[in-house]
Amino acid sequence: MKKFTNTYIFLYITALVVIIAVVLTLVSTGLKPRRDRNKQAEKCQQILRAAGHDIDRSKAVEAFSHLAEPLTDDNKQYRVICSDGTSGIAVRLDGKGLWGPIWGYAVISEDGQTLKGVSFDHKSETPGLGAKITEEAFLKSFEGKKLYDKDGNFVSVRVLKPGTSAEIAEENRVDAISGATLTSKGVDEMLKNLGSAKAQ
Amino acid sequence: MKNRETYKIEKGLDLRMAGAATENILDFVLPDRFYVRPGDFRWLMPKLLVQVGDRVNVGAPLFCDKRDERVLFVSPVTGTVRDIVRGEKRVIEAVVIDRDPDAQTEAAVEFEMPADGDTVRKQLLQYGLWPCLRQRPFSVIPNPDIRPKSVFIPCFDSNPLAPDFNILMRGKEEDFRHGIQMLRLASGNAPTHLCMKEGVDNQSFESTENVEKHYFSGPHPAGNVGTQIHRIDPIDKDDVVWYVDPQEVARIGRFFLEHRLDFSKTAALTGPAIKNTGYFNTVYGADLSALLSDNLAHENVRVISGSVLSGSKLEMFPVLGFHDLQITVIDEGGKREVLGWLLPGFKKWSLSRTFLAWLTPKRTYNVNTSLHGGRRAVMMTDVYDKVFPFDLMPLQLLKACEIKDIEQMEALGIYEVDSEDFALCELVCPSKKEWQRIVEEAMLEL
Amino acid sequence: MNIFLEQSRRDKTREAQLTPHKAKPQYGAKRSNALIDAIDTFLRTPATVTDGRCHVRDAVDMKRIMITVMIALAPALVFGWWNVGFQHFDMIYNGGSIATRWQCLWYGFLKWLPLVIVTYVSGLAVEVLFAQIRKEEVAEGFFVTGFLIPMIMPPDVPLWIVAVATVFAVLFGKEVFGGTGYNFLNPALLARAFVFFAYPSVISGDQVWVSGADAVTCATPLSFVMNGHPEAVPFTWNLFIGTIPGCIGETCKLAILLGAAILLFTQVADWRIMLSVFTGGYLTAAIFHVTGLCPVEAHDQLLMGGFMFGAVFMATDPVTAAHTRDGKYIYGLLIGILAILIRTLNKGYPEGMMLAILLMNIFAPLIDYCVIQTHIKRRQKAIGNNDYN
Amino acid sequence: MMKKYLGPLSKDNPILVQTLGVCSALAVTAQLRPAVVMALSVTVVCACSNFIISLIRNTIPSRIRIIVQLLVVSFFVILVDLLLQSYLYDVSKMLSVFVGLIITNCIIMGRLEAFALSHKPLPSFMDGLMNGLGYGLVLVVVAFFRELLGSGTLWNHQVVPDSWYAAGYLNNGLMILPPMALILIGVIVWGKNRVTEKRG
Repeated sequence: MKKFTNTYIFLYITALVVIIAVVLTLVSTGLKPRRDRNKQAEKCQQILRAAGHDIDRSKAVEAFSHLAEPLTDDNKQYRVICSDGTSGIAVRLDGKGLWGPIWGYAVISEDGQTLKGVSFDHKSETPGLGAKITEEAFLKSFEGKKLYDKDGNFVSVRVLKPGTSAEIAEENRVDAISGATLTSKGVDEMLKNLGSAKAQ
Repeated sequence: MKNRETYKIEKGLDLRMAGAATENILDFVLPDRFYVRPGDFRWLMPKLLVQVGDRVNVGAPLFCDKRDERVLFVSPVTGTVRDIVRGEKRVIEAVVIDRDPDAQTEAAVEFEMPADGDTVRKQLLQYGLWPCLRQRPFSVIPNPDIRPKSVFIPCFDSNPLAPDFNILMRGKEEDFRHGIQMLRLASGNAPTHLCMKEGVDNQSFESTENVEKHYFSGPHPAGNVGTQIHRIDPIDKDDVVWYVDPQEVARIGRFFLEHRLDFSKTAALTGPAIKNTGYFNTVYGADLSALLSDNLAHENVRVISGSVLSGSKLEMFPVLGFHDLQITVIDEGGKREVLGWLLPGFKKWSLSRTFLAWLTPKRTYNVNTSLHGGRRAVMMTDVYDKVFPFDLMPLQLLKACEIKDIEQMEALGIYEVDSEDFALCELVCPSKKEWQRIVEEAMLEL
Repeated sequence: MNIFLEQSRRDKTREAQLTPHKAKPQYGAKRSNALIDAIDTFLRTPATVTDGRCHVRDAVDMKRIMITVMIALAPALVFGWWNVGFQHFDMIYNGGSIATRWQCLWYGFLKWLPLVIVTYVSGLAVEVLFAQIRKEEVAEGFFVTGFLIPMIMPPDVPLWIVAVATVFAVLFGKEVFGGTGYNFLNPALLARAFVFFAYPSVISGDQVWVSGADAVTCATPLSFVMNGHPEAVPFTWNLFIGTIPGCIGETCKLAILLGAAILLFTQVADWRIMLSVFTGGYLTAAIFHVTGLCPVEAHDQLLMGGFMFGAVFMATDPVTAAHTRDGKYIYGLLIGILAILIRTLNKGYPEGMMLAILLMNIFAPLIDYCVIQTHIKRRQKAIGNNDYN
Repeated sequence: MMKKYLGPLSKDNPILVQTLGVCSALAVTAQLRPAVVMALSVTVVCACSNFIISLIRNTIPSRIRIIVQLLVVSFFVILVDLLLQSYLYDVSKMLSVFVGLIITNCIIMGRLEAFALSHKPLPSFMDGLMNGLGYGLVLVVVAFFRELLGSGTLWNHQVVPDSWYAAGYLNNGLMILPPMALILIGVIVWGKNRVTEKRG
C-alpha cells in the first residue's frame, strides 16, 4: 500500500465525512414526513384504543382527526369520542415498570367519575409477565371502573393482588398480573396520577 | 543435646485392622531361590551386568543404573544366575539366582577405613549399599554428586499393622550408631534427624549421638517420612533430603565397622489372612513361599509386600521389597452383596459415618480388597483434608496431578509429598480414584 | 506348585474379565449397556477389587453417600406429604378440617408420587442416554437430584412441565458439562429456576402452593411479606413446624433440621457451608430489620420460604459448592447475604434462596481460585523463610 | 467458485465458529419478524460496506482505515435505520437500539478487515452478502424456536392451537428471555460441531 501524506489523509477523511453527511441529511429530510406520520399514527392509535376503537394504524391519524381534539397545549389531554358514542377525556400517563418506562392513555368519562378505558405500552417489560399489560384481557378489566369510592373520595383505580386490601371496593380495583408484581405496581402508581391530571 | 521436641499430628487416620504381628520370631530357613528385582527401586532403568549361568558372590554387581553407572546393585547371595525374567517391552522383572547350598549370606570385604565423605560414598556405591538411601522429592535413589540439606531416619512406622522397630533393630544398636556417623560423613555433615514415636520406649535409638531427635504423636501418617520432613525441614523445588531406614543404617554401620557385607533383614508377617503372625529374619531377595504356604488362612488372598495402604501386590515373585518391612496378607474381596449400598453395614469400615459401624468404635476390621463401588468423577469432599496432615491443599494438588498441570503442582507443593503420603486419601476416596498411581505418573512428568 | 504363580494366573484371568480402568462391559456383558449396568450395580455391589497401590478401600461410595442424603431428606418429605394434604383439606373445609392424619398423608403421597415418577423417568432417560454415548457407568448423582426436584415444586405443577424442567436441568445443567461431578450448577435448583422463568404462572403467585386451590388465595408467608403484609405472617412456631403453604419439602423446618443433623453426623455435608449460610442470612436479615427496611424479624426470615431447605440440602451439594475449606465459608456467607438481599430488595423474585445459590454456584470456582492463590503465596513465603533457618 | 462463498452459511458461519455478533443475536430473536429484518439489515450493511470499502481500498490510508471503515458502516447503518423508521415502524421499535449497534457488529468490521481490503469489489460484495446471510440464518433459526415455543406464534400468527392451551399447555417464558437465545445458539454450535467432526 502506498504511503500517504498527512495532507492527503486530512483531505480524504474530510471529503468522506462531507459526502456521507450530505447524503444522510438528504435522505433524512426526505423521509422525515413519513417518520413523523408514523409516530403520530402510533400515538393516535393508542389514544383511540383507550377509547375503545380498534383501528388499523394506517387509518389511525385520519380517524383521530374525526374523533378527538386536543384539550391542553402540551398535548397531554384530548377529548375523544368513545366507541360507545359518548365523549371522554384521554389523559397521558407515564410511569416506570420493572425494567424501564411504561406509559399509556386513560380515557375518563366527561363527569370524571368513571374510567372508560386504558391503553398501555412499555419499553422492556418481561415478556409473558410484565409485558401482559398491553394485552387485551388486562386492559378490558379497567373498563367501567370508578375513580371515587362511595364516600366520594378520590382513590383512582387500584391495581392490586386479588384478596389483598379488602378495604378497597371491587369497583375501584382491578386484579394485578400474577408474577409481575413490580410492573403491576408501576401501573398502579401511574393511575394515581390521574388525580393530579384531573386537577388541571 | 537439643530440647525434646514433640510434633503432634492431628489429621490422619489409623486403620484398625485385624492381624497385627505377635512378638514371635517365626522359623524361616533360607531358601535356594533368590529374586533381585529392579522394580523395587522407583523409576530405575537397569543395565544388566551379568548373564544367565554366571557365578556371583555376595556383593557382585548384577546391574547398574543406566543413568548413572556408578550406582551398582549387587547380589545378596553367592550362587549362579539361573534366569533373567523379562516382562512387557523386555523390561527386566527379576534376576533369578540359585544360592549355593552351603554358601554364607555375608561376605568379608577388604578396604581401608574411610576418612572422608568421598571415600564413604565410593565404598557405598561400589558394594551396592548406595541404593539403601532414598531422597525426597520423588523417593528415588539420590544422585551421589548432590549433598542433601538434611538426612532423615524415620524410627517408627505408623502404617496399618506396622512392625515394631525395637524388634526389627534388636542387636543392631551398635551398628546403627556407627552407620549414623558414616552417613554424616557421606552427606557432608548434613543435620541428621531421628524421628521417633512419642510415648513409647525407643530403646534402639535413644542412645544415638550427634543427631537431632524428634518425637511424633498422632495417627498415621505420623510415621511417614514425608510428614516428618514437612514438619521439621520442608523442602522446596531445588532441595534434596535423604532418608534411610534404620535397618539400612545398621547395615551400613556393620559394613564399615566389621567390614562385612550382608543383606539380611528382619520383617513382620501380618494380616488377617495369616494364621501365625510374627517376625522373621530373611535376606533380601529370598523366596518367601516356604514361609507363606502353610501360614495362609485360605487360598483366595492377596499377598502384599509393605502395608495395605501403599504396598505392592506380590504376583510372580514372592519376595520382600527392598525397602519394605512387612508382608501383609488380606482376603481378596469381590463378593457381591445384594443392595449393598442400602445395608446398615455394621462390619464395614468407613471414615464417614454412613455405615452403622460407627456404633462400635473399638472394632478391628477384617478388611478385604473390595473396591466398594464404581469409579466416578471427583466430588468435593472434605475427607482428604481430614487425613492429610500437610499444610497443603490435597484435593487441589491431586486434581492438578490428574490433569498433569505441572505449574500448578509445583505451586501447590508437589515436591514435599510422595505417593505414599496420599495413601490415606486413596483409602477414603468415595470416587475410588487411584491417587497414588496418579501422583506417581504426574511426578514422572516433572 | 507355587501358590504365587497360581495366584497371579487367577488374577490375570480375573483382570481379563473385569477391566476396572475403563467402565467397559463388566460381568461378561457383550456390549456396554449403560442401563443394564446401572441396574446391575444398583441391585448388587460391584465385584471390582482394588487395583492401585492402596489395597483396601473405605466402604463408602457414591451410592452410599446418595442414599444417606435421601435418608436425610426423608423426614422433610414425609412431613411434606402430610402438609400437602393438610393444606388441601384445610382450604376445602376452611379451617374446620375433618380429614384425619392418615388421609392428609395419603393425599399428599398421591400428589407426590406422579411427580417423582415423572422426574426419575425423564431424568434417568437423559442420564442413561448420555452414559451410553460416553460409554460410562450411570452416575448416581441423579438419584438425589430426582429426589429433590419434586420436593421443591408446587404440588399441583403440571407433570409435563416437571418432565421438561428435569430434562432441561439434566441436559444443560449437567450433561453438556461432562456429567455428574463436572457440572457447576445444582441441577435440582436449575430445574426449579427453569420452571420459575419459563412457566412463572405455575410457580409464583398465591394460588399454586395449595393443592386443588382454584381462585382461592392461599399465600405463603413469604408472599405476605412481599406484598407488604408482614402482620399476616403466621406465628414463628407455625413457620418452624411447617403447617403453612409451600413446596413439599421446604415447609417443616424441624424435619429439615433433623435432616441436617443426619448429614452433619455422617459427615456427608459440610458444616462450614451450613453454618456460614445461616450466619450470612441471619446477619443480613438482622441489619434489614434493625434499620427498618424490612419489618420481618431475622429469625423469621430464616424460617420463611426455602431458605433453610436450600442451606441444608442445596448449598451443600458437593459438586457445585466451593471446594476449599476457606472458600466454603465465603461461599456460604455470600449465599446467606444474597438470599436475604434478593428477597428484601427485589420484590419480583421472592424466592431469593434459589437465585442466591445458583449465583454462588457460578462464583464458587472463582472463590476457590482466590483461596488457592492465597495459599500458594503464603506457602512460598513460608518456605522462603525456612531456607534461612 | 460458489463453494467459496457458501462457507459462511454453514462451515464457517460467523456466529457458530467465530462467535461474532452474539450480542444482537440475543436481543432481537425473541420473535421471527424482527430477526428477519435484523438479518436483512445486517446483510445489506455488510454487503454494501464491503463493496464500498473494496472499491476505495487503494485510496484508503492504512493509518486511518478503521475510521474510514467505521464511517462507511455507520453511513449504511443510519441509512437502514432511517428506512426502517419510515417504512417498518413497528419493527424498528422492536429492534430499538440494536439497529444502531450494527455498527459495532464484529462480523462487519471483521469482513472489512479480512476480506474487502484485499479483494476486488464484486467478490467483496458476495463475501459480505454471504456472511450477512450466514449470520441471518442463525438468527432466524433461533428466532423460529423462540417465538414458537415462547409465544406460540410464528410471524405474529398463532400456531399453537387453542385446544392445547385448554389442555394445560403453557408458553415457555424462558424462551423469550435472552439467556435462552444463548443456550439455543450453544445447542446449534454443539450440533454443528458434531456434524463437522463426523465429516472431518
